[in-house]
Amino acid sequence: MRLRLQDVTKSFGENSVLRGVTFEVGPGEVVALAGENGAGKSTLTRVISGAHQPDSGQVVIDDEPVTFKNPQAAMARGIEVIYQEFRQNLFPHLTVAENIHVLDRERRFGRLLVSRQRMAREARSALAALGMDDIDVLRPVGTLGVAQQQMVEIAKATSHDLRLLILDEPTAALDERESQQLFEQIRRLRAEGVSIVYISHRLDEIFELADRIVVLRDGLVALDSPTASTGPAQIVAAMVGSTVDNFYPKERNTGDQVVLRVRGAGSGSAFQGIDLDVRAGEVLGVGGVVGCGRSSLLRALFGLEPLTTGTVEVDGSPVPLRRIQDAIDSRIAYVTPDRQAEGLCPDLSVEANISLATLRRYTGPADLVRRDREREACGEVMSRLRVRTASREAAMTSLSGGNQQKALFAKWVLAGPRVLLLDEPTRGVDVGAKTEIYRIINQLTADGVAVVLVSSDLPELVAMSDRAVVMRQGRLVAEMAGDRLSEQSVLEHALVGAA
Amino acid sequence: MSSTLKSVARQLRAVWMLLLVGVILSIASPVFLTSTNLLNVGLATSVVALLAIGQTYIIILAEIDLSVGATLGFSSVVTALVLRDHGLLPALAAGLGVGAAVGLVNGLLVTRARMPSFIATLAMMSILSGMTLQLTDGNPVTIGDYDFQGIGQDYLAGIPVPVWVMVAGYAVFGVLLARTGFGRFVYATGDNLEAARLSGIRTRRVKVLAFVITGLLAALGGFILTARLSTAEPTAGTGLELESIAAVIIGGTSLAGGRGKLLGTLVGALVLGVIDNGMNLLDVSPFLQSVVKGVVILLAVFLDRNVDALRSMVAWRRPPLPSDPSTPDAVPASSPVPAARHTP
Amino acid sequence: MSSTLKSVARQLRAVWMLLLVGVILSIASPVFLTSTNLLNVGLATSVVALLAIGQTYIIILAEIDLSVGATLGFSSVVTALVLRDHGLLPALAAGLGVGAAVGLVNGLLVTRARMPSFIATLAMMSILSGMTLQLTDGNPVTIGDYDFQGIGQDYLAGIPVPVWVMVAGYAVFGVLLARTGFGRFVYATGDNLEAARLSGIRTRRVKVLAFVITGLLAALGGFILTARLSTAEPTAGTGLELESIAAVIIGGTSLAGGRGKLLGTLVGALVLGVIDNGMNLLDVSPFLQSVVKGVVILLAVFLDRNVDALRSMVAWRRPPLPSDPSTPDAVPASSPVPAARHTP
Amino acid sequence: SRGSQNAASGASPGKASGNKSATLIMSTLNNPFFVSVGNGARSQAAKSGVKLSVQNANNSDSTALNLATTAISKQVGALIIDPVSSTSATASVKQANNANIPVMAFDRKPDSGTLSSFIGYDAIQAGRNAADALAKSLGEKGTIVEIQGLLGTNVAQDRSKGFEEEIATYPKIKTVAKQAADFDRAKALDVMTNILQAHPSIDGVYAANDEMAMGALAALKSRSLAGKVRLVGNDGIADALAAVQDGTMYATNAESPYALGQKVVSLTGNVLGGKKVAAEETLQGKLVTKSNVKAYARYLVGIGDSADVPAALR
Ligand SMILES: Nc1ncnc2c1ncn2[C@@H]1O[C@H](COP(=O)(O)OP(=O)(O)OP(=O)(O)O)[C@@H](O)[C@H]1O
Ligand SMILES: Nc1ncnc2c1ncn2[C@@H]1O[C@H](COP(=O)(O)OP(=O)(O)OP(=O)(O)O)[C@@H](O)[C@H]1O
Ligand SMILES: [Mg+2]
Ligand SMILES: [Mg+2]
Repeated sequence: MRLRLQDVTKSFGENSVLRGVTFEVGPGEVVALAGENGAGKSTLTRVISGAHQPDSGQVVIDDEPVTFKNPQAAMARGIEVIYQEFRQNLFPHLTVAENIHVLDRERRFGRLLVSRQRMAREARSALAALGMDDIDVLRPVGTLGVAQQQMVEIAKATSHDLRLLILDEPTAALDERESQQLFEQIRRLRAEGVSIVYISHRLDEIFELADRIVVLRDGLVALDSPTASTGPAQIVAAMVGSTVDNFYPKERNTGDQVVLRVRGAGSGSAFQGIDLDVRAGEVLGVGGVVGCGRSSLLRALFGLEPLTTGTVEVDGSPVPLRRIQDAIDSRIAYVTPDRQAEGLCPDLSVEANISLATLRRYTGPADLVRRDREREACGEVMSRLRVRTASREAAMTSLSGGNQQKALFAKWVLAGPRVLLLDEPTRGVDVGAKTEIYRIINQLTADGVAVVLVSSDLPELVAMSDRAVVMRQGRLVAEMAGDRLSEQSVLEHALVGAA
Repeated sequence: MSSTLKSVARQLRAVWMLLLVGVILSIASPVFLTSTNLLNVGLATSVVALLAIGQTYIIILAEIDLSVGATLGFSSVVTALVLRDHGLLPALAAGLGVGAAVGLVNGLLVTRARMPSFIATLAMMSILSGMTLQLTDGNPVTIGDYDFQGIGQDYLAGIPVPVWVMVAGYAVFGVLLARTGFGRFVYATGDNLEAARLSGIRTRRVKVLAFVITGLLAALGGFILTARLSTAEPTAGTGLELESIAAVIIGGTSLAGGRGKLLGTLVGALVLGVIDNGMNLLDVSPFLQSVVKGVVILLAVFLDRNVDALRSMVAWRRPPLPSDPSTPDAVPASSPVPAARHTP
Repeated sequence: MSSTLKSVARQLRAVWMLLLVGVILSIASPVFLTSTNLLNVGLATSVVALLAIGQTYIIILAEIDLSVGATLGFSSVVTALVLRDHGLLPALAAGLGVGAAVGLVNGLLVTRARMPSFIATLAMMSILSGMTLQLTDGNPVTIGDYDFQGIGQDYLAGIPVPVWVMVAGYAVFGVLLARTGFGRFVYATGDNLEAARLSGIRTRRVKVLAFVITGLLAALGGFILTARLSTAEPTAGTGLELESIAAVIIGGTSLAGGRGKLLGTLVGALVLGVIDNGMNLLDVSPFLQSVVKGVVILLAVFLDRNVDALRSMVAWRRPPLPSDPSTPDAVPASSPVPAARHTP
Repeated sequence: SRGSQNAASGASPGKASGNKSATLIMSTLNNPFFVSVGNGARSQAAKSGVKLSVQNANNSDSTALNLATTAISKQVGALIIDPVSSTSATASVKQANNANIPVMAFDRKPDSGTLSSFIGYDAIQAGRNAADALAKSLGEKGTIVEIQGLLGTNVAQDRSKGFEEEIATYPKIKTVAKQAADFDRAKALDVMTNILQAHPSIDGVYAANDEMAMGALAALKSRSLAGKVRLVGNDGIADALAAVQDGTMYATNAESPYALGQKVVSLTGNVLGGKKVAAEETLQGKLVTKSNVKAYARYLVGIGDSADVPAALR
């Protein structure tokens, strides 16, 4: 399929998101789409898929202008989309098989009554094609891990007659190994002549996969050039309008004093026998593949999951960790990997979100909130972290993804933690905003905060950690620092024996 | 455990509750387990059970219909009036037509006018009950037609027609929900509206259709009630909305949508019917009856929820909410869809 | 537009509806705009308005309380019985105690026993109405105490005491909700339970407290009703649960939780009170009254929803659901929390 | 005194102002009995030249009070109330007293306050009459069932009280079941069906209103017990008269609602015209059995209430 966008515009109210986008995707071509948070990539995706209608301009398929009234119309032409919030695009209580074949446009499983066996069989073979034969197709999708869910989503998209596939940040939830599996599939599809639009904030992936790179900026195409003749700096410049000379502005602030000490920590089958020492001002990275137990470890350190064995100390005093309150009392802060589901209150104002964990500091007599103090504290931390918002009273929803992430950070920075647990702190965040988040981490470590960083973004993990440990199947298997800390070594330790 | 097994286990819990109540009653009253009495339970349950079919569809869609009782009353009266003047077939057509029309309006209010179903159907309930009274001036409409009465009073193979209708309703709509593409759309739309839409499901149409089905079943329930009483009462159906919702929830369907089985609803309706029947048989003080009923409902749902928690604690999957188990699927909860839009 | 401005605009919509109905009525009936009549509206609204305060807290928490009416009835009867035997203060204490206890049980059922609030409070309603009848044998309890009657019948500065109580209730609980830490926790918990919990908020405690407040206010409403009637009726409060929920929703609070203002609820309750009053003044046929009421509710909520859509279409923020506008915050919708827990 | 600050105070009574308007507050209109009261009242209002407004309290004490308050501020000539309960109506009566608006009450007598007149059927007596009729028809012995109305409402309580007190005077009659069916036909059908399971060989049934009696009758019919089991109801609605006529129901304690409505409004007309009326008028229900059902039907037609006469008796 040859897809051409011709002067596509789309605005939401006064917000002109797309202001005349023109580019083309040829048959069997992989086009990477990049741009800052809020640049309009997902919106463009939705315009192509019929979920939104363009205000003006045209979507042209094989030289024929088309108008898709709804996603079904686009699907009928062989256009499939893996949306950014992919979990939002699955049905947690339906089985894997039902998810993959939810629409069954062709009524392959019976005109009237559905044959569940046939549906399961086809689902199994669709997954097998993706190298995921270990997924039980009769399980509800909600019980699968994130990566498996992502694979189901991909199987769902590829189980149809496919001519154009759009993937919107498909690897945000995947680890290195699974990303590679996905890339293999993409290459296979490309070989079959399927056109592919690939959206990502990870430049290394873009260079690995794409034939051509399109950068969106201020609603226009800022760059459209073959990958071969393009460098990272060029892309970033096109994205943010200026050059970023240092993606990872790492500062080393490690002190001597051990702030967080974990001994023999274990929680059911999720992880066992974990010993950690994190010093003041140190960033300890935790590497590992999906399901290795590192998220569970962080949740347990915050009192969210029971610690069945082991002890935790902060600044030398033991922390009971029976509930969240214990962790907060010991000045442990936890930035959750999923800011929508468990990080932020969407309808509350930015300010109320930021002060939520520390509200008790601003309440006076009769529990009344001293708004002046609250405003002062929030204002300070917001400007320190450069949270950009129209107004501090605006609802959290109105912020772009990167700024929401910074607001989430701000909430915990305000708490003045001794220990900061970060799980995927830059998931879905654009290059510019990422750099800002790294600067925040630097500021905190300069103040002597001990940071534990979990990230599936390997370059980030390697660049931002002073020291890293690797987990495999719930256990610590390696520790590395200095020159020994590299993407390659983390990956090796994470993967040995797995797959 | 496979999803099928689990869902059977879920239904089994309601069945256990039914068995428990049943066993207690058969010990307490020698009459309880007689076939006539059991048929009576079926007869008494039939109307609520029919309403609860539609309500199950609606609740799986993460909506609610508070107007089913009033729809039943309104369509009953229309049926009776048309029956008096124009005969049986026009009457049945008119009744079903009214039910479908009410369902259509409900569906459009919810999907097109973007109103929460709770308030839309609450208002509809108020409107319909007023119209019913207006239509009849508050008087019941007597039914003389023997054929029509047969819908409520005849027996087929020793089993009352309403019980047959109920069984047929559950069979047809059970298969529709569990085995057809439309049924899968219902689950998918209720489970994740935005995803359903993006998958190409016409979610608004699915919802409207479910409301229409609910209206039709309310009309059908109205036929049975009217035929049993040989009269259409303008107040018929009052309170059946909550009764039908209770049946659905006792049957294990979650108010959060996306989950539930029709068989569970039938069991839920029977639990309620058996409680009523048992209390009458045992001549429980009328004052205490509503207390007993409330307690049994609490117990049934409590068991349902906590067997869930227990099971998932020992199973491979994470418990619904490890440390704050407050109402994992309480009504109403903010939907994942608004959440989706928070991230550009 | 700031969030405060937005919320005022939201309330203003309910106010507009109130004004609209008010203007129509003052043209149609010369009596409507007299101060006595307006005070009558206040008097007639006071009980529902008090119940709706608690209901607002509950709905902002994304829960629902169907037992408020029955709680009112039960605590009224207890109050009257204690009043007869032990005097005023013990009676007030007993009434409030009962209200608080019912709220506590509701709260625990929802947070600890993990029951959906819809069914837990529905069962509670059944239990309480039975207990009320049991307690009094179905008979009303007459109030002889003049001081107590004063709560419902006295005037202060020309304004009936119930209106003062209502105003005071809205002032106190309005400040509690809008200005205190607890109020903030209520919004946060209703908006995103998991995020609130992870911010260290004791979400279960917040919910339990809100249910207790609701119970206390139901008891207070019971005092007023009982004092106005000089008798505690065992059937008092029936139906007020739906009326109070309607007031909350008309007032612009979303059933999805996390949003809403108490002032809106007051306006919502007044809209309902004014409609009732106006229809009586204009001598609308009793049967048509419920039709008119339903239509006005539909209209009020329809305007509310669609002004919303309109506004956000021209504003900077995303509309609830751009292309499939079916029930952006319908009850019940699956919550983001269950979704969250599926992610390891 | 309480409520005296109600601004309606000082309003002149209807007779002085020539105000011939009246507001009738019905306890409910969701029930044919009360609908018929309203019809009787309206027909009489036309005759007596009273401008009548009929309101529905929906069985809610507080709605009734609010309606009364509204009517008083409208300064109606007279207020007619059909109390939801005799205790709660007191508040309305006193408010009207304070505003010098004449109040009439019917059906249930408010516990206190000054009434211009009270007209009513005696609910306790109705229960007694039914008990006597049922006992007599059974030869003063046998097993019976009582089906109560909506518990907590005045009529249900009073009819039940009268019935139980009176039936207790027949030692050989045993009440084997006592269940409530909320004055609702459909509920009565299910309740009676269930009771017949536990007690298949009862001799008599008392239903506190005819709606429930009709429900019970449907249950009896399905067991072929109609006519065999003596069924006594209350009110005298058309369906019940027809059932009495065809022998499936033994008797109903008929309290012509239409006549009641007429009577109330004609007395109101007198009050508004400044005429003196009796302070209290208790209407007695008429026990209608097969022997006098035709005569009763003729009486109803005579007063203009053919709507409440079944076709078979017209
Ligand atoms: N409470 C729990 N009960 C049962 N199993 C659990 C629980 N918590 C975690 N697990 C399981 O333990 C394993 C480790 O999960 P965890 O979330 O820590 O992995 P992860 O490496 O951080 O993965 P990801 O990169 O996807 O976040 C997973 O298989 C998960 O399903
Ligand atoms: N339905 C909508 N209504 C209103 N505004 C919207 C809507 N969808 C997107 N926007 C706005 O359009 C802009 C672009 O959003 P979009 O999701 O397309 O960005 P993106 O490039 O995908 O960003 P990210 O990298 O964070 O995913 C944002 O400012 C967003 O707030
Ligand atoms: Mg995007
Ligand atoms: Mg993780």
